[in-house]
Amino acid sequence: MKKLINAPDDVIEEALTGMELAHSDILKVHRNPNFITRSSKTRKGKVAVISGGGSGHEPLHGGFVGLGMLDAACPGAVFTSPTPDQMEEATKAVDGGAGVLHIVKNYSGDVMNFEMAADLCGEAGISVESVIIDDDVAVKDSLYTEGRRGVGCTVFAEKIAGAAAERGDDLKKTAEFCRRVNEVGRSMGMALTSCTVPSAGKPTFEIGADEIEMGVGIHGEPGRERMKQKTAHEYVQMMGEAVVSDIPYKNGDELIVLLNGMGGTPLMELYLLYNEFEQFCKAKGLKIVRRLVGNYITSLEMQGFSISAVKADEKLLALWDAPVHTAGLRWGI
Amino acid sequence: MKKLINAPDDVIEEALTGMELAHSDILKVHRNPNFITRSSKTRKGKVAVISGGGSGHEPLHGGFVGLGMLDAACPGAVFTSPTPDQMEEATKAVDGGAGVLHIVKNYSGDVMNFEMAADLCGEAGISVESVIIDDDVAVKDSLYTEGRRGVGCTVFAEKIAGAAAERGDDLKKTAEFCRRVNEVGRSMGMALTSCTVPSAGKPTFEIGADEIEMGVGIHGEPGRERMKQKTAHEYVQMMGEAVVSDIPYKNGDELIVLLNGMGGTPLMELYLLYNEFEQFCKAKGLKIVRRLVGNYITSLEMQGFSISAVKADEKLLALWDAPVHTAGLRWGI
Amino acid sequence: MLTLEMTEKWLRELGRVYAEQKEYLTRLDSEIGDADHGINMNRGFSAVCAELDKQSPSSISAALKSTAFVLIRTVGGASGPLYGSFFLDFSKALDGKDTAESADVAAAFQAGLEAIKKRGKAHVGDKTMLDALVPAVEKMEVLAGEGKDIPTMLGGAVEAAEAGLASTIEMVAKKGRASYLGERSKGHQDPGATSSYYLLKAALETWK
Amino acid sequence: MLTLEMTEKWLRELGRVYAEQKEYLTRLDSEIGDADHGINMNRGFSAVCAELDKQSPSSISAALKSTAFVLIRTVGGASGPLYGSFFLDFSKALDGKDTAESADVAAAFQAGLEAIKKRGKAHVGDKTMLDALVPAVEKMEVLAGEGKDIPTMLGGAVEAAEAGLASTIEMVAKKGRASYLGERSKGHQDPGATSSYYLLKAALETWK
Ligand SMILES: Nc1ncnc2c1ncn2[C@@H]1O[C@H](COP(=O)(O)OP(=O)(O)O)[C@@H](O)[C@H]1O
Ligand SMILES: Nc1ncnc2c1ncn2[C@@H]1O[C@H](COP(=O)(O)OP(=O)(O)O)[C@@H](O)[C@H]1O
Ligand SMILES: [Mg+2]
Ligand SMILES: [Mg+2]
Ligand SMILES: [Mg+2]
Ligand SMILES: [Mg+2]
Repeated sequence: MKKLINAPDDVIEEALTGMELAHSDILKVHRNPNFITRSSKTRKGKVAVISGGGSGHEPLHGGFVGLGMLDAACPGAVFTSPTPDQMEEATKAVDGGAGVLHIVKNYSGDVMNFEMAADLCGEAGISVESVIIDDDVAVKDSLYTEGRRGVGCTVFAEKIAGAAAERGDDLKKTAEFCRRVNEVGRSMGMALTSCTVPSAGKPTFEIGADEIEMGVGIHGEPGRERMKQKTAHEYVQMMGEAVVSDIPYKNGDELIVLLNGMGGTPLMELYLLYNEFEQFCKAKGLKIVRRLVGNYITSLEMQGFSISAVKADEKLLALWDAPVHTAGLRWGI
Repeated sequence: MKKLINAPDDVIEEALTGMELAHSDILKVHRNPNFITRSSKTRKGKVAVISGGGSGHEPLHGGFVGLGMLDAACPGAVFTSPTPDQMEEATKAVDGGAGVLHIVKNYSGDVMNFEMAADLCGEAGISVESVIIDDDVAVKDSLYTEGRRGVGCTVFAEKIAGAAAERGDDLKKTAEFCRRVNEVGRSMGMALTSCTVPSAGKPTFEIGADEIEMGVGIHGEPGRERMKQKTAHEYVQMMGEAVVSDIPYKNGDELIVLLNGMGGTPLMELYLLYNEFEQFCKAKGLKIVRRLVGNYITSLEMQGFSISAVKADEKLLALWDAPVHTAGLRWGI
Repeated sequence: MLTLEMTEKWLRELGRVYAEQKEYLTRLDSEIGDADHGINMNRGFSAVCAELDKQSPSSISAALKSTAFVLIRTVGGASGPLYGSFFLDFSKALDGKDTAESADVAAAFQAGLEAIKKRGKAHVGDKTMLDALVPAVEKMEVLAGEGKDIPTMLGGAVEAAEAGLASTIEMVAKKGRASYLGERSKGHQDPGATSSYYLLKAALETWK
Repeated sequence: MLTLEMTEKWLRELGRVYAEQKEYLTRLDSEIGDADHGINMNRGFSAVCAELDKQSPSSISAALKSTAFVLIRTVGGASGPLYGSFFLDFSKALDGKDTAESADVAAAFQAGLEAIKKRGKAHVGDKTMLDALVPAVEKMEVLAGEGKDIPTMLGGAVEAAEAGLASTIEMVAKKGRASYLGERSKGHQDPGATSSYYLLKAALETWK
């Protein structure tokens, strides 16, 4: 394993220190338990928005802490959900008296740890609402399984709920916007190569020199199918079809889109893929009205990409366009 | 070769189309010859700033076209300098009557092609100043060689010259700031893995599972030394020493720093490395007053990082802090 | 008889066992999960033992409650809240008791198991720790009802857990990360069921 | 005698040669450069031939000037401006001429060579195309001075270029990408010197 680290056990602590040093104007890292808050305190009466999950997906979530987006993020070990004390302390630290929204990606560990934290916060008299994001169409949804994984639409959820809270929406409304994003948002990813978890020391999965994993998860979880490599055009047709047909989006729908790199993909290729996805949407009568192209929810050094889309309406667009000032996303300010 | 492309020959055209679609609010892609300009015309009387070079280093240069930074960028084939007609047309397109600055990275191809373009523009009556960036301390500078390569400080040069031009400085002053950045700026990089040029179809260099290339260039050019892998701490000590001792920077100096990913490096690791570099600078009595941590000048999917530093003074800082609105860098707006 | 001393002995035995089985549990998790279960359990129970070193608990339930909180704080993932909840409700069931006999211990196990079910919403057959714990606790209740002593009761429970553990091999996972594998999760023993089997086995060892 | 017809023949022969040697020149460049020299030359001279197909040039100098512009526009890298400059000044030297004898041709080569030197600022011994071109053009001037005809003159030039080309193998590069390799550039033949050798050899073929 070749990595730009010291000891595997120290990766999170050292990366958090570096992140704080790099963005001290925006955020502050708290220790024991670990959580990241904005550098300024929550405005009295503002709903606070928190997310968290395993590390290794940067800029998600810490890179989205800041004005107009998250109030706090709880980083777990690499690809391991954070523990309830992190969310509990973060919630207490950023509660502005108007309640706290927890945005949780749908993994059993994350869901249970956030649930315990919410219980603890409830006992401490803080109102907490939790929204679970499960947008990954690669996983067949079913009452009898864990359900879909939470992936790229988490970025939309954090931006839109964050903007709602920032403008003064109450907890119920903020949570509603967050749920709405999840309802009308879908994603799918693929990988050319595996990631390597530092403490594991070897690639999460083996893959042939001419193979790809279609439908991969953000922790390198298996996808729908292992297949022979194809062209960018073919990948986008397959993934685009899976994403837009699930709800389905209809002719005339307007979309906010994320063409996301998994961490090891050149930006040049992401632009090329974005072109493919625009052409795909055009052919379907779908209109992309806002988009992000880049690394927003990554899987360490994995090469690959994912497509996320959320159906836009006037309200969601206004929240999307609202100013944001975080390490990973910034506009209007 | 596994890549997210269609045919190697179409990569540049398709990526440019995707880039334009992704950032139509900021930039416009012109064809035959290829160049990228801002979506709005140059303000009358404003100096225009142009850069360019081989593709595959995104967001450099196209991602730095926009308010407060470049007026145009000329993308060559992957890792191949653009041709003079590109720079000539770009120069003609963005000249606002106050002359045009060409920022050129020091590679024989780039230098000669920009030189021919400048000659052609001169004949057309446009005043052109050219500044060559050669900040890579990995290459021993000498009168008898091509000299140092232009790498990370190009980002500083484009930002600072762009800001000078934006606020109305004349061509001479704008070029002076650009030269100043190059005089007080130094860089060095390293790689864990090679990049693969699409048309070549195989890795640019072979490297062992426990080896790294110290001092690598942004096209995968050989560095100072092939060595066994070490810790992040050791890499930063070696590269930091090479960067800060070259001018040298002195106790008390203030620095603007870029901790840059080569394209395939997880952001988590870049933060960890940035922490190492802060500690290194602290020990040397150097103060980092501004910093960027992320992928700004890449080498396709190469894993590795580079450190760039420029000695800050009040004037350079004011220009650094000035608003910028590009695909790759945005603040204050 | 369960005493504070035996409680501490059990917890330290768990520290020893999960250190010993760290690689094995992680390897099982690498086949159908994310290759961290042994690391998680070892991190948690090392912290539990460190806590015991730092400060002697004042009662059985205090020892178990502190164990619960340490696990919740240090394990993370799916198993952290599950085992944390288990020990929390296990401790509550023994609240105020200085000693406990088999019926009390069985009831405490039952309470802990209910907490896992409530937290994880899984069922027997989903290929989780429940597949080891549910038959084991059922057996305990039967044996405790027959008035058997704790070691005998635990002996029966370990046997039942072992059979339950073996049954996970052929199951298709419906909960946890392994569920993403669908049919491909077949043929692998569940790591959480394995760590639950060790939990019971360590209890039995405590009485040996 | 150089005529418009012979000029076109030479340019088309260059198109053929660089297509043929594309892989070889690229392989040489992969050893000490960035593995594109054959691709670059082939791209450039395919475009030159396509331009000839599209529109017949009206004079020797028009043909060569158009060649220069096509190369400048299509080759890129280091060799684009160098060969572009070469053909530009070569064409200027023959401006207004419908035919040219050996002295004129030698003078045109000399003008082209000077343009490369001016553009690239390299010297003999730097391991570049100059190491093939400089001795070749010197030889041309001597032979033209002796009144030799064009084929004889080119024959001598090709021999000199071949020797110059061979001498690049042991040189340490001081210009171009190969210079980053320092001592490690030794033992490899320079790709640009090789393409220059073909440039002359193609000229000689034109008269055969
Ligand atoms: N909902 C659930 N209910 C009961 N047990 C579960 C549940 N989800 C997962 N598990 C158990 O947790 C084990 C995995 O634990 P661990 O690897 O520590 O967590 P993670 O899956 O978050 O990495 C599984 O083998 C399974 O036995
Ligand atoms: N300054 C220079 N003067 C003369 N020839 C040069 C110079 N720099 C490079 N060359 C020649 O150019 C050749 C490389 O051309 P090419 O591979 O097409 O360009 P690039 O190096 O930009 O990829 C070298 O082999 C060398 O002969
Ligand atoms: Mg885990
Ligand atoms: Mg080249
Ligand atoms: Mg696990
Ligand atoms: Mg080359």
